[in-house]
Amino acid sequence: MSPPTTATTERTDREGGPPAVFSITDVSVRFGGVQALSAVSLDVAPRQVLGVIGPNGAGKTTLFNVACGFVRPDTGRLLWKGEELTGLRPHRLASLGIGRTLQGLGLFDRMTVLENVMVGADRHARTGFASALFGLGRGARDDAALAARAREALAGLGVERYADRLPGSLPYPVRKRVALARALVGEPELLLLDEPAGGLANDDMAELGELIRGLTDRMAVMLVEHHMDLVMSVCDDITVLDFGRVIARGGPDEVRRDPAVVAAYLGEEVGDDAGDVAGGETGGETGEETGDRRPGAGE
Amino acid sequence: MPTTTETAEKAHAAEPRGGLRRRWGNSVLPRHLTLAALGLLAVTVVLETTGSFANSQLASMAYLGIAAGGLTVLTGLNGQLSLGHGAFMAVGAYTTALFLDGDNPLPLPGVLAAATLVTLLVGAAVGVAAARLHGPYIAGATLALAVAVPGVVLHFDRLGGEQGLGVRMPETPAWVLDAAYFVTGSELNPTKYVAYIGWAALVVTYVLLANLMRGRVGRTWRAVRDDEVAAEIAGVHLGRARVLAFVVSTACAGLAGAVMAMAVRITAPSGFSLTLSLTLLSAVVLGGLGSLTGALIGSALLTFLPHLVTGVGVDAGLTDVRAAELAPAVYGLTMIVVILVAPAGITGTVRNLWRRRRGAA
Amino acid sequence: MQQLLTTALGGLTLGAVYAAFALALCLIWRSTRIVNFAQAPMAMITTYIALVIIDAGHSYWTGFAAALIGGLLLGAVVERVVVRPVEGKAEINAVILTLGLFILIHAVAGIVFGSRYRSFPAPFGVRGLTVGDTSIALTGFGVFTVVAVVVVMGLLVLLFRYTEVGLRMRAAAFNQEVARILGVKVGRMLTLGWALAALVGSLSGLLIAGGSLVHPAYMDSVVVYGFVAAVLGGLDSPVGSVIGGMLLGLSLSAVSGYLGSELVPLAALVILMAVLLLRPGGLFSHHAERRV
Amino acid sequence: MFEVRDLTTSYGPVRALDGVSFTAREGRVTAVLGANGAGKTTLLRTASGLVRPQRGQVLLEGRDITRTPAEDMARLGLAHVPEGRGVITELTVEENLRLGGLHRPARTRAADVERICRLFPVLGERHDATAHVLSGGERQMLVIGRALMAAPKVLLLDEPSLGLAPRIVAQIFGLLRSLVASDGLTVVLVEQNARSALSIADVGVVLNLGKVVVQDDAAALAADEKLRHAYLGF
Amino acid sequence: GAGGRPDDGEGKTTPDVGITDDTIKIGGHFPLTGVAAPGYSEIPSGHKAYYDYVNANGGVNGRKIEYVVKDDAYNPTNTSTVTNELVLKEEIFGMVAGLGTPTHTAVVDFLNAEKVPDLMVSSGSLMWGDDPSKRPWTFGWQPDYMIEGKIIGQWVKDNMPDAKVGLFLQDDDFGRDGEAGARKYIDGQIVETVRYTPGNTDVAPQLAKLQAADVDLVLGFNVPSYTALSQLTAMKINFKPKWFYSNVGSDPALVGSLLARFSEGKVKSSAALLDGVLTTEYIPGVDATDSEWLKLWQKVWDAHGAEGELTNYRIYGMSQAYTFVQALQAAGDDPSREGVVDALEKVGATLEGPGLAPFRYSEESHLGISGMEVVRLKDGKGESLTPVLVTDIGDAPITEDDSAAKDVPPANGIPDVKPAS
Ligand SMILES: Nc1ncnc2c1ncn2[C@@H]1O[C@H](COP(=O)(O)OP(=O)(O)OP(=O)(O)O)[C@@H](O)[C@H]1O
Ligand SMILES: Nc1ncnc2c1ncn2[C@@H]1O[C@H](COP(=O)(O)OP(=O)(O)OP(=O)(O)O)[C@@H](O)[C@H]1O
Ligand SMILES: [Mg+2]
Ligand SMILES: [Mg+2]
Repeated sequence: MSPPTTATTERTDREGGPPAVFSITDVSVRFGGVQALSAVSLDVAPRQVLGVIGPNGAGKTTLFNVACGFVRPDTGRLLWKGEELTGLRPHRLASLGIGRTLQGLGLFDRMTVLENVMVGADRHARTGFASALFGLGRGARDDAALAARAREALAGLGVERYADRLPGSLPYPVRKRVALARALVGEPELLLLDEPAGGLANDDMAELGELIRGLTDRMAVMLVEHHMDLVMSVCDDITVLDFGRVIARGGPDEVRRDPAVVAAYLGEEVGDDAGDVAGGETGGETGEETGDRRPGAGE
Repeated sequence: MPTTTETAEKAHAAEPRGGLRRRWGNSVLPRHLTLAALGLLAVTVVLETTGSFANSQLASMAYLGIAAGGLTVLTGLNGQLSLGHGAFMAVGAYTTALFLDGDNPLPLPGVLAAATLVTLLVGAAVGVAAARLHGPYIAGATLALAVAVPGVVLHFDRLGGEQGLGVRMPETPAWVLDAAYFVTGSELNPTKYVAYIGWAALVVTYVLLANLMRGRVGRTWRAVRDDEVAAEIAGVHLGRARVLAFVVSTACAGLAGAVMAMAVRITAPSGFSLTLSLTLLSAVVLGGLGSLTGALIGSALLTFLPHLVTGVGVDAGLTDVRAAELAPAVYGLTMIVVILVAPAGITGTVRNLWRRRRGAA
Repeated sequence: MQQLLTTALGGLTLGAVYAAFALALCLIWRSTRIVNFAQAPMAMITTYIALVIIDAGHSYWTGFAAALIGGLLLGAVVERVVVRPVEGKAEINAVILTLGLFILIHAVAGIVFGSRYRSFPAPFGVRGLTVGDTSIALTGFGVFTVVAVVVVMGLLVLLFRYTEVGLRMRAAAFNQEVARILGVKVGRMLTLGWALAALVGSLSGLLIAGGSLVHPAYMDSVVVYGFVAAVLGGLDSPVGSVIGGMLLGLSLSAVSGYLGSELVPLAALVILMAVLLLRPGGLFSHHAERRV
Repeated sequence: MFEVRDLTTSYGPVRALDGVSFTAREGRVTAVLGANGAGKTTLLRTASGLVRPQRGQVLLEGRDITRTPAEDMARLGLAHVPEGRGVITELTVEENLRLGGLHRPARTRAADVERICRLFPVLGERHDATAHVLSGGERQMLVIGRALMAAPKVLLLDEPSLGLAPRIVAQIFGLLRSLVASDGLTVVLVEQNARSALSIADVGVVLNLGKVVVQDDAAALAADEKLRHAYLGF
Repeated sequence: GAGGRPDDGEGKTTPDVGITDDTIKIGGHFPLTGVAAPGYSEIPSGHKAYYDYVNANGGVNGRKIEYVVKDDAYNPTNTSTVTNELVLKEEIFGMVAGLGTPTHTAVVDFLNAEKVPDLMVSSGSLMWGDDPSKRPWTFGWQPDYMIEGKIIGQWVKDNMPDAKVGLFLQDDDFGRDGEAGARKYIDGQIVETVRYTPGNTDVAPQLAKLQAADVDLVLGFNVPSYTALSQLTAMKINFKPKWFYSNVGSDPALVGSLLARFSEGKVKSSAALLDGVLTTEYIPGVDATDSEWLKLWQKVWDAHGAEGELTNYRIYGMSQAYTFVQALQAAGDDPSREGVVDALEKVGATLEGPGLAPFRYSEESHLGISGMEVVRLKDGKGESLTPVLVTDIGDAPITEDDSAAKDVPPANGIPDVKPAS
């Protein structure tokens, strides 16, 4: 639980920069015997893409869950636009202006794509139960407005033509986009993306990268991802977790070269101590062979 | 509860989205009202052309249909399984009996509203508890509720104990009689009167439910049913959505109970046995979960099938006892066969077939 | 004091009976993720089988064994013929299917066996034991009931916790496809689960019937209380089922004796809700909440 | 040796596989590549008996297993790591692993579990935890570890790298190579990430819309720029 | 007229519903399925056997009686449905012997509103006859539970004045009316009251309570299955009071056969299991082997009965059927619905039949048989302890009246009542 000691783990103070939209201070979470997070702090500046990376089980999703109110931290505070969030519950996110995608897809299987996205747009609805019950014109107009918004969001991601289909029948990349559209249609100021590239092919991933960069004129993004190409190309800042602690933070280049990160996560130059899984000789070979897909190599 | 209610799955995908929607503009109300008017017309024609007994059967179908409509919202749209809706019908029925008991009872619409409201309040209390539960745990709790409510009734002497409370229908207002005679050319007997009340209540209920299902509220319910976590992130308050669905559904059950009390003319604990709750649920699934048409078909099945079967049994020369056992046997068998052959229920299956036909053409 | 003791002992045997039924539900839930509402009429049928055999002049134990074997077969047949198509599909379809079975079996029993009351014998005596001068409201058969339930619970715990078959059964229940690619004969496991559950169900039927009256609806109230007991305990846990059953039996007996029997169902509801509001997954659920 | 011949599979009107033939040789890693929806998952699911083909054959060491039910595959030495969430979340980590070794002699089971836990220390630490609490990557490790419990002759892997940290991916690929080298394991590796898959594969098979478009040495495929752009997206 | 309707046809009744020159159709609702079916489902078979017998002998004034039986599973909702069916679709002439208090309550107002004779309700509730102005078309048949309670109460007061009495009651108006009757005489002797809910077969807690109160005599207003259950449970908890069951619950043949299994060889015949138990009788049952009535019933059952033995439930049904035939005869050659009701009010009190006490039928009361005798069971037979005692509800005194007990059936087994007017 002691605060991080290495220089890289100190919080980057953004002198003169805009104040953080969202900050997490000293958050610790324990599940039984597992310390999922210990004293983690980070700030998300407006219109910034903040990457959170780290080995499997490092606590990235847990961190998101804390930020979303799914997990109540044992200690620590959350600040949203300077105000402390106490007793955060997930359903409040949308109205606060925080959007999130899930590590899986989390689409509503028995609703059309359009309806899926309309649920995300609900925060913009102006009429209540009564107008829905009596089918008042107000409610209908409101619904039409939501549908229009949803279509716009779908169009923005180039998947508008699937609006009337059920998600189950769609290609995987389309489904990913629908999930993203659902998060975006709420017009959040902060978007939390948990492994958005999982299962995507390379060209789709490249498009996703551009898309995320494109979002930064409207919102800040927090991104968890294991695809380093993507992370390194879109993030302004990266925080690295390992065993629930922040072990490094900084710009992509800085982090990439950090030996602690390499040892814990990236796995280059580790040769023999990767032996958890592989034998010595294959370990070396792997390091070499996968080397060329590291970010920067050839970009 | 994340019930994977396959039966309901295509309910929405298959709606003829584009076409109708565009023709009616964006509001669903005109369409629902037109359908309702057509429905009422059809009901009038049927009630006027059939005999008293058929009228009384149609009255039963009306109250079963109202309750089934509510249940299909809860189970089909929101994924909560209730094995205890009979208990809520009991609340509505007893409220009706009590309100009609005095010397100057409320006018009928007032009584119906009161029954709905009281049940709604009870439903809200139960719904708050049920919203925390999942899958078989809701089933268990509602099952216990289904048997507890008749027990409670026995406990309070005011509620008439085992033999229940008689329900006194207020005199049919003269203007209603006159109007009925003017329109139909025949006398309005009490049985037919109750049938009209039941079907009017049903049509109103279905219009309101259809509005809800099509709009924002229904969408929220379905989202919760399909994926709680995703719904929550999208800003849906899970508890509130669940309780709301529960409340709407129990309000329907209360209204159904009120109509039932008038049709049956008594409310007694044994009228709200577990069987009532369970057959309601089965009707909803057999008809086609998540669709109001399905609920209506299911309640028709529930009303007419046993009677038909017993008749057939007696005609075939079975003893009374055997013939009486035949009805449940056939009903049970129907449930099994429908689930095995047409797991999407009757409406779901017909719709799938129709779609396939259209796809092939 | 005497009343308290009698009520408690009565509650204990009653609880054991609920527990037996809850065990059957728990077993089927663990092995197929279905709540089998038809458990009661299935047990009722096998009890009638035993009765027919006993009435034909055979011993109680012959009838007992026949009922258990009958249960085993009935469970297997029902699973193979009726339940198989809905396994792994929408939960509510399975619920409706078993409800349909409930109604059907009930009606068939009414047709085949008639609806009059019949008495069912009990071994080990149905008279209260006497120790010295004081009499204890516990019959030999009551003791047998409690012991049988505890033994079955122990066997189930062993089956699920320590045997490979138990593991296979659970894998098949949770995820058919994954179980299949791991080499689990899913169909066989599901059949086995139903067969065993129906066997335990038959046992509960015999225990309830013993020293009492049977007719086609004699198990109906047990459906409710057995299910409530299973849910109280957490449905997934055999130990929970038994403790849930005993708890329910004792409390309902007390309510019936001291407050009035019409309040029994209400008491069941209150107890269930109180427990579920504190522990939404029942008393013995492992609370491994991870939603995202 | 693992071979498919003229395999054709449809989901209703959608033809997902259309006459696919290729051979995965013993002691080799064969990568199956292709865009989303190309039919890769369907290929593996058909091969392991989860889906019935309309036409064609699947051969395991020369033996026709096309109609063999999925539950017999493990015994025949074929293991399948399914796409996405293949863990049984309600069981503990250890139970999941034990299920992988159902066809191995019971006495070596404990040792096998231990071996896998040594390969993936996280699993060792979370031994008794319900798989439900594991993180995405931990689950993926569990599925792979479970497949290895069976000591299979042919291993079908559907996107094993999904959600894994780069270092773990490297480790797993390294492990595969070593198993291929030491035990003569036959690996069919379906990967979205063509570049890294080709880096460890001996042979590459490229699917497009259910048909094999190219089948060649991994190195040759990686070198063919036109092909890479057309089908592999890098 | 209002609404443009013609002004005639006010309150017109159709006198000939359900009746033709050679048939008369009547109906009844009974629990043929479900929890209440055991026992009760046999009653209609008694009716049918007797009507078949009468039909085979030419019917009543040349009319064959057709009895349509509907199952209500003891659920008032169903009763309402099947009564609608009987009245509106089957167009029965009258409802005969509809069974059950809650069930029949559901339809009694409807039957009266539709002016359908509602005869011989199979229930001892006061409702069927204490106020004919309210329900002019409804008639009870069996002695109501209130007078039974009174007769039992007086007997206990006279013969066991020091006994501590415990009540074992079914939790409905059967138990309630019985209790009210008994308390008129032994209010001070009653030390504990317990109730059971039908369907809940665990009565150990209730009996434990009686045991704890040191009760010497248990007075049971319960159905036969609960007689068996209470006996069994008492055995289990070693509770040995004296037992007095109301007539409904003391069917020695049925209860004895149910208990036989558990006697553990201590008694020879199953009928002897209830030896010493006190009860009441108002019609001769299967145990009254030398009664002429039983001989008639046996003859009818052998000739026209369905499968199964003659039981007390079937005898009950046949006895009711006998009364109905009498009522029909009394209504004359061309009975109308109103005619039957009038006839019963006029001559009902004089009808001779199996009942040990006369009917109370009059314009002031539609209650049925007026009394009963107290008996002690011995070898499955009731030994009379009192003459036939008759009384009425309220504070009416209890008197002896053996007049009706001497009735014997006519030789051909079919009554011959003269038209009342
Ligand atoms: N509810 C829980 N109970 C117990 N342990 C938990 C729970 N939730 C998470 N954990 C554990 O906490 C650790 C962190 O999990 P988390 O999901 O945050 O990892 P992650 O960084 O997102 O990993 P991945 O990259 O694999 O998705 C893991 O070891 C996980 O097993
Ligand atoms: N269960 C199914 N029902 C209907 N169509 C399906 C089903 N599964 C797959 N398909 C369709 O079959 C085709 C091949 O799908 P498959 O999953 O095999 O592709 P894939 O190459 O594995 O894709 P991905 O890279 O996204 O995993 C796709 O068009 C898909 O939409
Ligand atoms: Mg994660
Ligand atoms: Mg795939």
